[in-house]
Amino acid sequence: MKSDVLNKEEALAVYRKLILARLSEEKIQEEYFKDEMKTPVHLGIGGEAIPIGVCHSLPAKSKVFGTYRNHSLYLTMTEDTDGFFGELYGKATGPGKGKAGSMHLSAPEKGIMSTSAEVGTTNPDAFGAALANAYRKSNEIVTVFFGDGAVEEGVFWESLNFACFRQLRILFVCEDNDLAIHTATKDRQGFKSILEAVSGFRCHGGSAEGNDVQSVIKSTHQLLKKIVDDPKPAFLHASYYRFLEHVGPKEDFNAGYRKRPDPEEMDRFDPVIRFEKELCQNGCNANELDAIKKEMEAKIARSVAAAQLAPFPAPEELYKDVFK
Amino acid sequence: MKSDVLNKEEALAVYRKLILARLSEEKIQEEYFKDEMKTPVHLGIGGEAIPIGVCHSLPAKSKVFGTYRNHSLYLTMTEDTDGFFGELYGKATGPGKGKAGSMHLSAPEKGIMSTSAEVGTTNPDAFGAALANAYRKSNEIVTVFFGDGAVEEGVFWESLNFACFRQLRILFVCEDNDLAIHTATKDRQGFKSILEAVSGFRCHGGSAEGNDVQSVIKSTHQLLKKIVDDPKPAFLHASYYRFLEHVGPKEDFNAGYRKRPDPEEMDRFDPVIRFEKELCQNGCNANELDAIKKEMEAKIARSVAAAQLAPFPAPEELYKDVFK
Amino acid sequence: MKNYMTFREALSLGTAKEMEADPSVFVFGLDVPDHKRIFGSTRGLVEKFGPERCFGTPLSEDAMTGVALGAALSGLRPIHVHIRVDFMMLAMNQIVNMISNLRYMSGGKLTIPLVIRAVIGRGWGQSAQHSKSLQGMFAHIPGLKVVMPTTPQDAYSLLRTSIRDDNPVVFLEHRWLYDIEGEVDERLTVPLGKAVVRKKGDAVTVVCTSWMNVEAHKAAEVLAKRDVHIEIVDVRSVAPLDEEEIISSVKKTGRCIVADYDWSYCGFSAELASLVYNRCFGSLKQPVERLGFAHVPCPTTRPLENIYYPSAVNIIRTVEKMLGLEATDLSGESFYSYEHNFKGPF
Amino acid sequence: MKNYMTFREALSLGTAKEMEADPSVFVFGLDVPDHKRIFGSTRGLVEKFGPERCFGTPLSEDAMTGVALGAALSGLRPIHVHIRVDFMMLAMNQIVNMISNLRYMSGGKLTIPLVIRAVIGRGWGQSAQHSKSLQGMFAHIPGLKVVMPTTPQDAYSLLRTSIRDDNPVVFLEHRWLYDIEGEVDERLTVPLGKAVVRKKGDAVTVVCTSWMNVEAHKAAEVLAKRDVHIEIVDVRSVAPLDEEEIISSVKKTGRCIVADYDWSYCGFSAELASLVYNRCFGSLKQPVERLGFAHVPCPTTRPLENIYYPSAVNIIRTVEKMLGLEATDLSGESFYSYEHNFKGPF
Ligand SMILES: Cc1ncc(C[n+]2csc(CCOP(=O)(O)OP(=O)(O)O)c2C)c(N)n1
Ligand SMILES: Cc1ncc(C[n+]2csc(CCOP(=O)(O)OP(=O)(O)O)c2C)c(N)n1
Ligand SMILES: [Mg+2]
Ligand SMILES: [Mg+2]
Repeated sequence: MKSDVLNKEEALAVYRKLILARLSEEKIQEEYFKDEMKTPVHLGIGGEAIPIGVCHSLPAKSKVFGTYRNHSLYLTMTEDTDGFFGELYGKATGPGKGKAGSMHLSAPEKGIMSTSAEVGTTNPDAFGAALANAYRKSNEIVTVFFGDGAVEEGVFWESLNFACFRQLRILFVCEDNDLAIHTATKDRQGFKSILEAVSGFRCHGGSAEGNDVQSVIKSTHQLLKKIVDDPKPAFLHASYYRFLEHVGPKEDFNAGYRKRPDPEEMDRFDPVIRFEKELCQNGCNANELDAIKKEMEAKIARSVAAAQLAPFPAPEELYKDVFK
Repeated sequence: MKSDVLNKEEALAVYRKLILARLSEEKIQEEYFKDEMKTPVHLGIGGEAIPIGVCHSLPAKSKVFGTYRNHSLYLTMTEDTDGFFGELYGKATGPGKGKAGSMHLSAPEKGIMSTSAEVGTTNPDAFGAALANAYRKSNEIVTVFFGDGAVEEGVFWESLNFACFRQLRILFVCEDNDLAIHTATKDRQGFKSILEAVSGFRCHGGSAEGNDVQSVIKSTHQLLKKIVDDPKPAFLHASYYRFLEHVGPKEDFNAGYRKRPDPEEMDRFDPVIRFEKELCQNGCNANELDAIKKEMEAKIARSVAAAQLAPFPAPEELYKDVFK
Repeated sequence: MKNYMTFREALSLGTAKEMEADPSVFVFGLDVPDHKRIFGSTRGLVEKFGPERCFGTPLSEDAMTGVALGAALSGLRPIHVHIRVDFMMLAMNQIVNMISNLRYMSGGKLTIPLVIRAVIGRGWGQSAQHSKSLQGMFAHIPGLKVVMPTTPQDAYSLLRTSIRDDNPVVFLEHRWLYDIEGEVDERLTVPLGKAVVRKKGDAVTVVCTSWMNVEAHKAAEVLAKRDVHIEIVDVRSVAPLDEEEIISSVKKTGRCIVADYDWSYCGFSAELASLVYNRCFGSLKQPVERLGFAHVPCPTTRPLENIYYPSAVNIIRTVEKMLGLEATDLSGESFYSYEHNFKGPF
Repeated sequence: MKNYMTFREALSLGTAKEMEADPSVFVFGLDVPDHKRIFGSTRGLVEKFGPERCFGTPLSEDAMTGVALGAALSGLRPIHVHIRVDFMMLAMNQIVNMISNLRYMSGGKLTIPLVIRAVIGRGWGQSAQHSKSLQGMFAHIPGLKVVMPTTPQDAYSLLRTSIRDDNPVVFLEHRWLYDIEGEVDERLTVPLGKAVVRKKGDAVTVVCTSWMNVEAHKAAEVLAKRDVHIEIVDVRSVAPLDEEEIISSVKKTGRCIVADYDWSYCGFSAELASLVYNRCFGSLKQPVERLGFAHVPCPTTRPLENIYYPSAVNIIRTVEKMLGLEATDLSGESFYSYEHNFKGPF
């Protein structure tokens, strides 16, 4: 298992992923209005530290499952901006050949098994993968990401019960932005906190500051250790602030359901700014970060250009990939 | 609200219901082998005290919802043995005109709204009825009965969350026989106890000895009081011993999944024997009980005879009652 | 009172009228009262009727459907809204095992006045999980009524009728129809179970559900230039079905295209085709043609999506084939397309 | 090796064979390993393969279906068993929104070798919640295969083929078929997608699913006494469908009865009828007749249940009507009936 204290090299590797995710989504914001990305986009700006911190902590070849808000997860697992933008532009070069779109990115060969636009739906699928590990006497740990809204779906509880009953090695990660579309948690939930609500089940629990990648790494690390020491499911709760509208490239602070945070709050919410500060305090210099940023910008620009030029799937693709 | 200490008259009224339920089901055991009751029967022998104790404590006109193991519930709410046996024999005189059978007894005019053979399915329906009460600013309390197995269905948690979030006046009653068909709770559940598992939700909780009708009445009474004082859902957990096979009229101790309790245990598990003992210790004499038993026997015999003679629904009934 | 309005406005208006008329009517569902108001179709309701009668829910489709049922059993008249029909798959137990059965199993004692509204069809690359229709699946289940309005008038009138109906009604609204404008006569009542001839013609009867009506009108316009006049029948009510209106049109034209907005295999399209063959046995000039979704999951990318969905072009080509006409040059025509009428992200 | 065995034994045997051949095959579901063993159809498996490969579950159909999917994605080959198809309504989200789509959405990267077995049909007054079939509903969804065996040989061979198939297969078994006995050749492979003529005849083609084959055989026996010989085609695979076998039979006889064990409206029965009309256009001597469940929820009481379900008598009467024969006296015939063959309580 990896250490939960990042050395410089690791820290920069994490930063690289954070910035790749952030800049990729900012690129989407820039390009989306041209109406060439014909797929709904659920941007994760503000929440990148959770998938990136968790996946950093996972052993290589771990399997993960996620939701439609999957860009950071896909990019951190694959670093494949070519495929990513290919899929967003609906091109044959996307991992789903354009059939998937933004909401269903997957790259099983890299461990990101499936992501779904039906809230809560990949939870039990992840437990099936965890069951498969148990079946094969493998100690690998499967991870599943889901929002605070998914916890209201019955299948979450069914899955939790099953995983706890079978004592599967699985890490639940609740990415809690206190919102389901435009509805706050308090207007949807009948329990005090999700950690308390799951505490009656036979699993480990822990929480992290979802806007602080080091906090996420630390908590993940602790929970993974608990799973190893006492094999049963572990539940990680991480809060973060969603900067943008639920779906689409814009802010929506004028919609009325929440107010715009003041600038300092914004900065505090922002996992990239936060991590940059810490990196600079801990011996990295601005040039190093800038170099990474530039590199990622260039990578993204190349991928976007390639995606724009790439062919759409041929008409006969419509009928392919239904059955093996 | 009724008192939770029974005076003699009340005690005998409760006894009457217990014995009506017990003798009705024993009658089914007697008759079933003739293959005239062409409906699966899920007998509740051993568990009668739960619906009877709870319903005794409910204010008049309360609405209840239940499961396929509904005989005691139906009989305690209606005392309608004519309809009961009519339905079991598939006759036009049944409350469902024979279309329902044993698993779907209902008598909305008497408060028993619906009972279902899909495990867990009437839970949310009951919450809809509770929502209707809230909508009409009525303080009535809706009650829903379900087994320990139903707790594993996602809809249980969705319903619990909704009821707790809306702070509906509803009484959950978990009739826990530690079995789902032939599978023990420990082979199905990932939490220590159901009361602990729901304790993270904003509801009242309590338990009762399900084979002791006075314990059920006491606990129900306490929970109803809590709902009145602090309106939110209440969860009653009551354990009991299922004497017979899951479905059908027989014992199945030789099936291998559990062993036959010794005779003293049996007696302790039996809510009728237990209540009889207490009644006799508290000033009732055997003759009084015997008279009630005789009266109920006669009532049942009359209803069975009537049901056997009653007509089947006419063929055109097949197409009726689909739409209003 | 006649008014020109959009389909979405007609839905809000119809709901408001029924909520005014009957205090037992309420509307609820995920996102129903938020600022987007289900694409604007519940606009004004929470302001007018308050949060008791217009409210959101947790993400719990199964339980919320049960809640709707329980409220209906208790004498209320719930309208439960799903922003995508796909989410109803989570509620199939309540729908198929309870809502459709309970009246029957209670020997007619229980009454279930319940409307389930759901949005169907295309959006902005909605993929396989946000794009279904499923009218055939619901209509297959006895005990459910299934309604598909196409015009603002029908959105208004059929929704009102559905709310007044004492039985469970699944009410399916195509995402793109929300923008359609038309005249709405507020006094006009449309009963369930009535199809309507939308356009008279003699060449071929095109029986349409939902959005396919729009495509058929475009096809009619193009074909009319060659003096080919198709008759368009809008089914409106998938269950119960108005056999007579459909059959009398096909008897007149002798040719039938079923243009159902759904997968064809084992769907409503099959039922319609089988019905037409049966009732017009020996009098059809040609086999019935069936147009529907390609029998694959819905792809996201536009070029595949465009051939996945049936369109005016398919109708034109099918009519030409049936009539033995050469394929006309369509390059000058402008068909409905996202590019001009509909933007993302949802 | 040929053996005489029951349908239930054939199912256990087929499962055991595949579990022996491939360690990634496992079977699970509610009550799968209890002493009743899903009406005996999973007998011997837990003893032979242990509780890792044959196990029960909590009551959580939705999650357990997801678990099956997740295991299949991970390279295992799960068989998920439901003692009643009705319970699959709780799993429709996984089935319709995930299992059927995931391969497509992943551009062919994910593979889902998964069998969902479910029991359909009548028991002992099973009512509206334990009696459905729903093959048409599943077949309507692209990405699913749907299989309905009738004979012990097919139970054995089609189950083995389904387990080996790399795609999701819904495998529907009629409750009453479990007792049917027949010869099973263990080496015989039956591919998915092949119908079979069960009985040759010239008068009318009766296309049957599942239990309707048994009813059709009885009808054939009765009709043969009057020298009327029906041809019986067992569909076996609802999706993919063997059009050729069916059509070539109807082309020969010129008459077709679709006897589908399900509701007819918008179901597989409609698809079959529409197909037959289409492919035999102009050559049918009469309209296709469709037999299926009455379009109501299933009643519990026997006299109504008996007319709810289609039977040999319905087939006989329909054949007589089609051929213009007088209705024969059936009073001397003994038809399949619960009274002699099947007892309660389940
Ligand atoms: C089963 C289902 N129900 C409803 C929706 C509509 N919907 C899409 S996203 C969403 C909110 C989900 O909130 P959460 O799980 O917290 O994730 P977040 O969007 O905040 O990341 C809803 C209700 C859906 N996609 N799937
Ligand atoms: C949704 C659903 N899944 C499975 C079944 C099959 N089944 C019938 S009863 C039962 C056990 C239920 O156990 P519990 O809820 O504890 O009730 P009990 O029978 O013990 O009263 C099961 C699994 C069903 N009827 N409905
Ligand atoms: Mg959220
Ligand atoms: Mg139990």
